[in-house]
Amino acid sequence: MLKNNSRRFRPPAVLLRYAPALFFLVVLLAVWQLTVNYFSIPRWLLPSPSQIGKALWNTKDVIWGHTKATIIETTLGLGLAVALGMTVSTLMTLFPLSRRVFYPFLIISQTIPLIAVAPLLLLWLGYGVLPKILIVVLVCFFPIAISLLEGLELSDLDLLHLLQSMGASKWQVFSLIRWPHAMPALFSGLKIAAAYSVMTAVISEWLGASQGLGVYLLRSSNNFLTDRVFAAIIAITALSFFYYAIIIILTRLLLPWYSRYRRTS
Amino acid sequence: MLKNNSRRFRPPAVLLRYAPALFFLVVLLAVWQLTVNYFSIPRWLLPSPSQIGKALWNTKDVIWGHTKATIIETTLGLGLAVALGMTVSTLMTLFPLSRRVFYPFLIISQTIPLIAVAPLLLLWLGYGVLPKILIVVLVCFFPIAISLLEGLELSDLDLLHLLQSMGASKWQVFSLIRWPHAMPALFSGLKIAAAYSVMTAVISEWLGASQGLGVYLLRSSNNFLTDRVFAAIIAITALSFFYYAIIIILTRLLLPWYSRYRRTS
Amino acid sequence: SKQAEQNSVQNNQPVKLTLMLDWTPNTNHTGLFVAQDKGYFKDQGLEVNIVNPSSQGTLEQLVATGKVDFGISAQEQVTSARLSDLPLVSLATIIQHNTSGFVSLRSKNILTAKDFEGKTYGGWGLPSETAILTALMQKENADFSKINMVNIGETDQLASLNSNIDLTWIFYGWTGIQAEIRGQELNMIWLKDIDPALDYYTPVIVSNEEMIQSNPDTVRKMMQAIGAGYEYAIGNPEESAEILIKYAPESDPEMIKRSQAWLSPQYKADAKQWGVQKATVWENYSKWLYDNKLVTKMMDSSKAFTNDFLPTR
Amino acid sequence: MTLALKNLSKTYIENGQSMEIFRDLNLTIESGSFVSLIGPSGSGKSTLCNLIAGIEKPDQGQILLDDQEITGMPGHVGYMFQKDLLLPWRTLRENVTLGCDLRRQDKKISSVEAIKGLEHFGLLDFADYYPHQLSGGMKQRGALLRTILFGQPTLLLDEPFGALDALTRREMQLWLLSIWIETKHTVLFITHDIEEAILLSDKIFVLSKYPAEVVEIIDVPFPRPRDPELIFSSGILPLKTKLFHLLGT
Amino acid sequence: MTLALKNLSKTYIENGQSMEIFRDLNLTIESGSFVSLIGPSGSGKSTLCNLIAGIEKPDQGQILLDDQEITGMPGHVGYMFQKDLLLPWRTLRENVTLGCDLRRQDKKISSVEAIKGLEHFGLLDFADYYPHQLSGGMKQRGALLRTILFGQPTLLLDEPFGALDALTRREMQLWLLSIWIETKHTVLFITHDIEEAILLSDKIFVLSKYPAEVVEIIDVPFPRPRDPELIFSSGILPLKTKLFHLLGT
Ligand SMILES: Nc1ncnc2c1ncn2[C@@H]1O[C@H](COP(=O)(O)OP(=O)(O)OP(=O)(O)O)[C@@H](O)[C@H]1O
Ligand SMILES: Nc1ncnc2c1ncn2[C@@H]1O[C@H](COP(=O)(O)OP(=O)(O)OP(=O)(O)O)[C@@H](O)[C@H]1O
Ligand SMILES: O=[N+]([O-])[O-]
Ligand SMILES: [Mg+2]
Ligand SMILES: [Mg+2]
Repeated sequence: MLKNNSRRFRPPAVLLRYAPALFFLVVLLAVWQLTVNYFSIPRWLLPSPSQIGKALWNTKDVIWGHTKATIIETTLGLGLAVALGMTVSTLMTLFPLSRRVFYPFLIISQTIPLIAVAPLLLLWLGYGVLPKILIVVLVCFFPIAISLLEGLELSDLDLLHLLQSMGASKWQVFSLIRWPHAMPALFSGLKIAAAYSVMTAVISEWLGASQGLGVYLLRSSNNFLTDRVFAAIIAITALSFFYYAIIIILTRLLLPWYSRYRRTS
Repeated sequence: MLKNNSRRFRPPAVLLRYAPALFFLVVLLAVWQLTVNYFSIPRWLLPSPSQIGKALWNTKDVIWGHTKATIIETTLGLGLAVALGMTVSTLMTLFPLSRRVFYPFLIISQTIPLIAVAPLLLLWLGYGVLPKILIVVLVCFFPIAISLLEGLELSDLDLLHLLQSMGASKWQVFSLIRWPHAMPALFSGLKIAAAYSVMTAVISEWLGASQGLGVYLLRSSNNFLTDRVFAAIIAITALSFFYYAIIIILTRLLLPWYSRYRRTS
Repeated sequence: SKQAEQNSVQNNQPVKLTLMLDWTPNTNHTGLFVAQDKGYFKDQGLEVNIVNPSSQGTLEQLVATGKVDFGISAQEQVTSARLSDLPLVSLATIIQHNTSGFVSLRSKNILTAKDFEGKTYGGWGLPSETAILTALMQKENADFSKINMVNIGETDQLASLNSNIDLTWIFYGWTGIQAEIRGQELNMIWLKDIDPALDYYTPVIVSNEEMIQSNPDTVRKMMQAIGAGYEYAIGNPEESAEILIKYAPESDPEMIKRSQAWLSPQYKADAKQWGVQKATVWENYSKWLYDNKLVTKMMDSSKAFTNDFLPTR
Repeated sequence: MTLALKNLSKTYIENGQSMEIFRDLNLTIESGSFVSLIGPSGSGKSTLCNLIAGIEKPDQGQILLDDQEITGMPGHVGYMFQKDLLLPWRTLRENVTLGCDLRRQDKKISSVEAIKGLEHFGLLDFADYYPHQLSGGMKQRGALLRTILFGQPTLLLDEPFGALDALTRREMQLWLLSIWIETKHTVLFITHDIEEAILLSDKIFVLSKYPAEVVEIIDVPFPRPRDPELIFSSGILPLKTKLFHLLGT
Repeated sequence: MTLALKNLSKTYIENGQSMEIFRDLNLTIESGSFVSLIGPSGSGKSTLCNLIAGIEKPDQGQILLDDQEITGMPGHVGYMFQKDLLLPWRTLRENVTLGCDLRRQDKKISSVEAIKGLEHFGLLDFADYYPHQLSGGMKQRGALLRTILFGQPTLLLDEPFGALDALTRREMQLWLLSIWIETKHTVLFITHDIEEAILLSDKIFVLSKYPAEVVEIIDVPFPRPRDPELIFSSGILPLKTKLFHLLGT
């Protein structure tokens, strides 16, 4: 029968597990390299993996400088988005009228093209790191707030009755039941937010910045250095994956009951 | 006790339901209008709601022309993303080796900044409608494919055993159990994809297009016509919401068993 | 503000200023980085923060609102902004003549505006692009509506010519030099050759009306330092190229050196002083726009630029 | 504590139709006695528990605990639901001390009590397990421990063993009996299972279909402590048959 | 059809430990008879069903249906699980015709059969309801109808009523009896509930803890058709007590 093999996270198994994917990656890179070499495709049109690797290595200090700026924007933006999302969802849950007033806006504003609004933010807030963080906050806020709100809505009314029967206050119901019940939903919202956060910071840098991976990307592109454009893309991907992985790890650490619970219930 | 009031969708109830939100909207617009008038804020800095309304009305034919272009890109892109997502998830489910080869890439490529790759795509594929559709396809593909894959993984092994005991083939297990079981996950992925699809089309238009709401937005911005920038943002928001709403309606129509099932189980 | 200026002077504190570039740091900006590197700003009691651009037209608005003090713009943008009531003023032209033009692959044999018909133009979606192409076509009795206008944003313009773009508008000092490096053979129609009115100033250094009225001394010191920077760049192409590379480590050194060698003689060109602007150039372009019915009113050129703050010797 | 219900009335209005669940219901459970309530599905047993637990209010009538009115006031009785309702994000230990957390009691005292309780209930080794790691019977024992540690001498148990398989259920019945004999709580026990009611109770109240009335009050005539084999003795057959037919009405 | 298990052996290896579930198990169920299998939890009753249903393979031994080997071949018996396992996205009608869809049978014929069956099972009015709209008893009846419409004369029923409350369970038992008396399927019925086994079966097999052996085969001595009141008669008490103690071993 189909039981989960509990040994699948032991090291050799992990290697074995990713071997096919790694093999595929190597083949892919080899084909790419050989194609570029064979057809002598110019570097500004399509650089080879080795050229990209060299570009990464040669500009690693510059890239790291830009990466730091992007990390600051992303981390602050994501952090503030979490704080804001938690606050808004909490208030909306505790005060049903505020929910009725703001919920439709929450849903509709999710579809506002924030990147299109971004230049206006720059105009009003001036130039600096603030509007960039704000854009990251806004983009990350919606998935977090909306998932958390859904999670705070208790589907299991019996749990509510249990607490009520014990004479729990509204606030105790919130902190003891609704809040932990909403954690998995919060983290799944965070996963989406994390995946998009770096990209958002990069786009907001295009709209005006002197530092950041978005700036590096644009400057490389404007200097016709396509190999560095690829290096920038790799750095952005790695950074995005880093945030994504952090959320996954945090989920495992902070919600030890969740992964198995989900599987068994 | 907290039972759902089944009458809440009757028209007067709907009005009553959204009355607080509508009221808030009206107050917001009024304050905005009065502030702009009172401080004589220049139109290029912050237009008033009435100026935005006028801009919308005066350029409605132009906007509609651009909207059509964006609709075509978004619809085709989203449609192809659904087709591609379904095919890839199906193949990965039916052929476990392919899953082992490609799944890590699927997860990591989700974090690739497609918007940064877009200019390269344009270079390789030309500046027609094709690369724009492709970008929408790529951005929408990931949430669809990943949610569908998760949905196709049957958590309830008993259902699998039931079908096996009836002598079902692998393909029958797939079409009779896995597939319908995955529909809710597919639609929740679609909801995310729909919310981002229009925005993606707009950004890809910034990178290269002669028609589309992104082009209208950029031209308005370059002409310092901030009222039209707002008009463009409203059009983009309305269009995004339109796709989002279509997915919600489709979910209700196509999965009649789902909404109640979710609530009761 | 004036208050701040006086305070700073009293305290012997440097005045803090922001200058925003119009694009990725390039050889148009060399004088600015020289002034920074050689301490010309400091000598004037200024602390200048050179920041990078905000695309999509917000630079002009940021300068107009005073969110940044100075910016790099162009005569076309200043004209368009002033017609939209943005209080922008041009203080100096960085290059005396328009070094831009329309290029196409030599193999496509596009030699005059007549040949533009049925072709695809790849640009930024700027109003001036439509304006100039329309006028140019009219002059040669060609039909502008037969050009397919495509916005190609920030993609590689030269590479786009190998794709389905036939025609694009480049600055020779940057993109033209890149084409030389690649060995890509181009036909170029220079704007200044099309019509004298199109030999306008691009790029220019701008500030806003409030700034020049309330802090004239600061503006004067700023221009003094910048002027010195460009004078150095005119005299020392190789050294100034190295300075630019130092401040823009993301750039391609070979490209910067070749570009600088080409551009250094162009900054001042035939003028008696770097940065000086002629009223006729501002008037002619504005009139040209009006005559060609590209705008519905004339801009008041006298308010759009001033030579009052140029360096004194 | 003696639990008394006086002239309770409760009507639900659902989709415009009103549905009278109780009309003038009277019922007394003496201090320290174990009373079972059996009745057809939908007769209002859970509603009655909700009223006593104070999470719903009757339309009329009073609920008295030792002559003190507790109508509509939660927190005066321990209430255990049919489902185990352990919070999935709390370990077993944290689950059983839920009541103490609610009352902001001293953590140390409650923790000592919890450990004693867990030991007594045979759960000490599993104190740090999450509910999904426990078997059904363990979860039910945990839920009962939580209800007892809540500290009220009156317990409402609403079909606590409904979700267990027949054998585990039998084990749990005997075990509950052993606990009750020690603690002597006043217990109102809801069940569908006639054998269970006979094995455990001093008295059995039989409820009719709604509007629910107490159609019969039966004193279970078997002496305590009861032999678990009681249910295999022919002595219970008349009572069992009688109750079965009463339920059908 | 006569179902015979010959020298069945099955060992699981879990976390490096091997666990012998059956060793040389032999068992015969005569055509048209109703046989119950009782045994402690974890003794391997469900594993046995899985082996017979062909979704698992024995390490050794054979499974014969009227002398034809069906070891490891699914599709030869109808198999109903403890949970109702109706597919939530199919209406009741679509659920009961699942077997026909799997065999790509003529839709019209299967639909006629389904309607007959639904009517017979008292479910016709609910044909177009989704499972979540049905009560527990209805769902179980639906699942049994699906198992019967699958068309095999041999049925494996693995604790089909385990999830139902005591009263509904009693109803379902009587109803299953009435169905079986008409159709005369060969039935292997798994249960924990001794009364249920006595009420329904011709024979009761008692399984020991693993490695499971048949410790006793009991012929239920009560004539058919059986009176539902049988369980209240003292006649069953010795049998009930005996089975209860056998289970404990
Ligand atoms: N909040 C409510 N609103 C309307 N009707 C309700 C509500 N709660 C319960 N009812 C109805 O009241 C009746 C009694 O319900 P209750 O749950 O008390 O019965 P019960 O005896 O516990 O049944 P069971 O044995 O199935 O648990 C049922 O018909 C039920 O549908
Ligand atoms: N796929 C498997 N891998 C390993 N061990 C298994 C597997 N399936 C079942 N077992 C073990 O085999 C034993 C018998 O399981 P089975 O489910 O057949 O028992 P059962 O008699 O049906 O129990 P219950 O009455 O609780 O349903 C159990 O100890 C179980 O843990
Ligand atoms: O942002 N740029 O460096 O062009
Ligand atoms: Mg109940
Ligand atoms: Mg079993």
